Amino acid sequence: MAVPTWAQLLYLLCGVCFILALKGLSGPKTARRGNLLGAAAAVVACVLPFLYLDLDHVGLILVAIVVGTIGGVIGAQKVQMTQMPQMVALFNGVGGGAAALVALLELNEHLSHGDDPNWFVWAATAFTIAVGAISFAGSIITFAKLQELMTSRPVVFPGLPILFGASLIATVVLSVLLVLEPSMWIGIVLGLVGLLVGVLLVLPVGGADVPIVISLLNAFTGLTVAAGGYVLSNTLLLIAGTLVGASGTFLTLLMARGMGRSVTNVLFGALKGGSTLGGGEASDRPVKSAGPEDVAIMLNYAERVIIVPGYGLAVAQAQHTLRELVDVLIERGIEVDYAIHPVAGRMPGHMNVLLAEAQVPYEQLKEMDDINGDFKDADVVLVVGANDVVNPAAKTTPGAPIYGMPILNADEGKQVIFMKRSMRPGFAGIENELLFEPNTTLLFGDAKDSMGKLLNAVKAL
Amino acid sequence: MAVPTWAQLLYLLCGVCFILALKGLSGPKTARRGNLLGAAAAVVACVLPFLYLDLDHVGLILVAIVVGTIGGVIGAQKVQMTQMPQMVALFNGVGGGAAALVALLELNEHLSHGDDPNWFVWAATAFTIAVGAISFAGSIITFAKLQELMTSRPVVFPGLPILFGASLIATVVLSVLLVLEPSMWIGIVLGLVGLLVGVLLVLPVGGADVPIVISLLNAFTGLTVAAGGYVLSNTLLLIAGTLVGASGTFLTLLMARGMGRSVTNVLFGALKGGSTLGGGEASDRPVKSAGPEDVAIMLNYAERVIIVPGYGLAVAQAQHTLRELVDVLIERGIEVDYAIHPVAGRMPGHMNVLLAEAQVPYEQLKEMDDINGDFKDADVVLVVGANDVVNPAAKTTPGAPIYGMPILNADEGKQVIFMKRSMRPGFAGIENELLFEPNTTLLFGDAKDSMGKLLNAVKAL
Amino acid sequence: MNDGIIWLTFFVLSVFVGIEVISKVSSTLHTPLMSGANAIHGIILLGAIIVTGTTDNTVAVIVGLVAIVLASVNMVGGFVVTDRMLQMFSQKKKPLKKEADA
Amino acid sequence: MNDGIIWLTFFVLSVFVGIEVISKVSSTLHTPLMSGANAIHGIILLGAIIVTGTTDNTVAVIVGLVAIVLASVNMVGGFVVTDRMLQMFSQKKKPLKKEADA
Ligand SMILES: NC(=O)c1ccc[n+]([C@@H]2O[C@H](COP(=O)([O-])OP(=O)(O)OC[C@H]3O[C@@H](n4cnc5c(N)ncnc54)[C@H](OP(=O)(O)O)[C@@H]3O)[C@@H](O)[C@H]2O)c1
Ligand SMILES: NC(=O)c1ccc[n+]([C@@H]2O[C@H](COP(=O)([O-])OP(=O)(O)OC[C@H]3O[C@@H](n4cnc5c(N)ncnc54)[C@H](OP(=O)(O)O)[C@@H]3O)[C@@H](O)[C@H]2O)c1
Repeated sequence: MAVPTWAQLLYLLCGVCFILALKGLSGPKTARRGNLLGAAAAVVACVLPFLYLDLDHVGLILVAIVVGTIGGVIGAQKVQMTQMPQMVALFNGVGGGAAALVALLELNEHLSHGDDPNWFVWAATAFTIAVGAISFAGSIITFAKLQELMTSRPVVFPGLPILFGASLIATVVLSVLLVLEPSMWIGIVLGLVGLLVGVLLVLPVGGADVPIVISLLNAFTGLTVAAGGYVLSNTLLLIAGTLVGASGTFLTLLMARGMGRSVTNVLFGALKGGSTLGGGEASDRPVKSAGPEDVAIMLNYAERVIIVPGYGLAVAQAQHTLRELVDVLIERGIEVDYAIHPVAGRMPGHMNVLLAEAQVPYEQLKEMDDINGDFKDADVVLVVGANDVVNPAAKTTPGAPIYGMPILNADEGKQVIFMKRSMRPGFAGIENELLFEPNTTLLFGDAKDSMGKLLNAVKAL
Repeated sequence: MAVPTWAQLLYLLCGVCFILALKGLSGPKTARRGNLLGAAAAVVACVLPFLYLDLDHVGLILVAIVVGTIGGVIGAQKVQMTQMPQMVALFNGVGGGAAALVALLELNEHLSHGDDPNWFVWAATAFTIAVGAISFAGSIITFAKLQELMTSRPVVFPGLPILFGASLIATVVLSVLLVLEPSMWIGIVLGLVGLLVGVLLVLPVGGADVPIVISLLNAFTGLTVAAGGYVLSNTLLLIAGTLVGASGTFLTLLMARGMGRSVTNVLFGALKGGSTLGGGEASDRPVKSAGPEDVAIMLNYAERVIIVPGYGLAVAQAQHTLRELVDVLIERGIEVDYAIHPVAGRMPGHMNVLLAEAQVPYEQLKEMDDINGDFKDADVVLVVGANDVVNPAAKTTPGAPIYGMPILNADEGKQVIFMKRSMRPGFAGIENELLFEPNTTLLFGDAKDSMGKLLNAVKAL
Repeated sequence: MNDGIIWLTFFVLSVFVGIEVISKVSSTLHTPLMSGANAIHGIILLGAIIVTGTTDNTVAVIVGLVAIVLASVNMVGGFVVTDRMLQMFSQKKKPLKKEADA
Repeated sequence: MNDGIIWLTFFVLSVFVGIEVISKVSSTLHTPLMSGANAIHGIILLGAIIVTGTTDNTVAVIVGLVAIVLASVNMVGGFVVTDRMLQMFSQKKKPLKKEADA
């Protein structure tokens, strides 16, 4: 099926659009335009084969596309901001699955036509099947973890390392076999083993590291698509896939650095027994708690207040009330800033999105590095639904799942106030010593209504 | 001449090295390593054809290489820092020339073998010949300007715009002819017309804009080499040439922005009569001048001193003495900084190189944007062999050749001292109003010895 | 020119483009970038369409259709969800993210 | 795959690489970068060698040799002069240029 020149040119053009899309996505001003450009290019590219190939089953194909599209759109529209990561994981997984299936079909084509391309094509096919399957299974598990269909803690059972190693070896062996004497069965078995590898790869990963894993699997899928492109000798697939594979890998490293983890540590930390985890159940050690009025007074007589928003703010949707509170305090001449931790919430930049939604003026949002020096001067640090990002264990407790993650120095504040519902720990499932410090006060309750109470109390003063 | 796979792989590897070389060159830490990597790759690449082709005239070829190498090395070693730009221009020019010749030879080959490749190959050949010639001639003129073999001022004569336009059209026409019915004669004439275009392109450019032009011609040569690569169907040439072409173009825009000029304005400003130039002869308006002793006293009783180094410091090689002076002042508790203008001197970063050579600690070197706010607090601004970079005309006089170039706000200093030899203007050849301000004092003499005198005078206090 | 080399060259160059193009992204944009890239590899849909449309084996067609559904979920869903995320960054916020970017 | 398209693809990808790879250079490094890039296009020497070594026409050989001389001046001179420039940036200075870079 030789591709006519005009189509090849259009494919190349789409490739360029994908490059520009990625470029756009990496700059705040251009991100949205970039994304739309990418979408446009993708649509154009998918129309092309209908024009230059006389495809069979066009009806069925269109139906399938419509079904998938509807599914995708509904999912994308329904998902809440807090569930973005698992959504991305899911979309990534299905993509990997599709790539694996495509490779299997192409394998079948080659075999049925009895043509034997050079060994490298077989190798690429094996790669696509295996890695596609890994990416699929891994992403599904990631989804389950984040969606809390299963525990977000590392799952490690005695035989796991051996089993994992074995399945890895099996994958390699099967791939080699596929190259030596290609057959449908080997392909299918390879795919199944790939699924196993994917599951075992992600099970031991602590939930806190999940975004890194998503990014990694994203890169995997990219590479699969690239290999698929070689198998189908379609330049666009190769270029697009490689782009995503390369940038995804790079992004993974960036994120890992941002969370103070190394990728190998993220993946195999739990296997190595590196990260032993807390039970995550509520502690019953005594803490100092207070009512909204008392907290209102503390705030009212402070000169410098720093707000540390976290995941809890997002789930409680308390950002708007918080913003009102801050406005009141500022009116009263109090200096207030938000300290934004890069991984506060459930995805990088989660807090920026949230507070942007609440129309918080950007001058008040301070990146971690810019504000960490100011905590010592803060009369009150108000921690709203955050926990891990201010947990000193990241500095003090080697072996803690968040050990090494750069944190906000809330503990340096003269007064620290936690707004949370219970003594339950944060995402990483470990106790936060800061809760028990003498200068820490807890204001229990759902962030939204205790924030409302707090606001009224402050206004009342 | 089919290239064996191993050679193709090595070519690709060299291409990768070139990419890494460029990447390295754009970061201070890695610049030198990058350059060496590029050199290594280039050498390897040039050895390859001897291995997979059985070339004739190997002896002669080697001799030619040796001759060129010796020439290049000697030139590169002998040139002084102040002459770097013209050296780069020269090297760039010969490269362009070489590309044009190669294209002519390939044209000859095709014709003599009577083979006719697709029209696109002819087009690429025409492009290589024409642009190579332009780049060659343009670079030579640039060299002459900077080396002061001819005036560095824009050269504009009545017929020039028409002549330029005509020769441009001729180039296009000849190129089309070459594509329609290729012949050696057309090729040669095309080359000659190209030379004319190159000359006419650069003649009207003001010396101050020369670095931009060098960078632009550099990009041109890159593209020629890329086209040559297509003609010879050699991937490495294509990739390397394109890399240089693209990055060169981008760099040109960066530099133009840095000097506050638009590229079209640089090239055609003079044609459009846009930049009218001062005669550049010494003015005889009265100025306040003083001896080293008086200046020494001013410095000694200042609390904050800012030094503005310029081209004159470089030619006088006064950087070491200057550094001694600064050390003395600092010992005496005076706060001293160097204000570095991006285009002070004769090439971007010229001052950084110069002061680095004099071992000035980097904390004392301030980029323009960082220090421009501080001039108003400076008791003394000491302008050493600089002129255009502190010339208020850049802000105040539309039509001045440097109009729009961001400058150092030396005029905001409480006292301004100029160290220069005469009342002659700077590179741009226009008078500097700042010299005649009441709070400006001139210390006449070659930077080196008046700096020496100044140093002793200060020590004496 | 050797076919494999051509594809290798495409690959190598794309790797550099992929890395360089996002090299200066701020952590604020990590998630949208991730999900945007994710949407881009949904282009496997193109591959799925081609293989499905050019086979006659019934099983293959069925599998192909499944692949198409999955791929279009990836592609369409990915772009839509990314756009939703990016919408959240209001005009107001841009300058911050800009400086965060720099 | 169409030959022209292949070359076009190489070209397009290289353009992006070329631009992106230097996109964050500080003005301090403009000159060394310029002259380094300049040295890289000296690779035309490779082309000059090939054409000269594969022709038998005497005039062509002479012209070819001239091209070789010019090209090697460009290539060798370019790399040497760049290295000389970069040497000047002493250890001491690096941090500054780093921050200037950032
Ligand atoms: N940003 C990312 O890319 C990303 C992705 C995945 C995981 N993570 C991880 O997630 C964590 C983020 O840290 P974080 O401090 O933002 O969140 P966190 O450590 O998960 O803590 C959230 C806190 O909010 C409280 N909370 C939950 N719902 C609440 C509600 N309705 N009202 C008031 N409080 C509520 C919880 O305590 P109660 O239950 O007692 O109320 C908990 O202490 C880090 O461990 C990070 O590594 C980040
Ligand atoms: N950096 C680049 O990329 C680049 C490249 C090309 C052109 N340019 C242009 O060059 C100019 C650079 O500005 P600049 O202020 O550095 O230099 P400038 O404007 O050319 O002024 C140099 C000054 O130094 C004085 N001088 C010359 N030799 C001297 C000596 N031996 N001792 C003492 N003083 C001496 C000259 O006055 P006397 O003759 O009276 O002594 C002149 O006033 C700008 O116009 C820039 O656009 C820059």
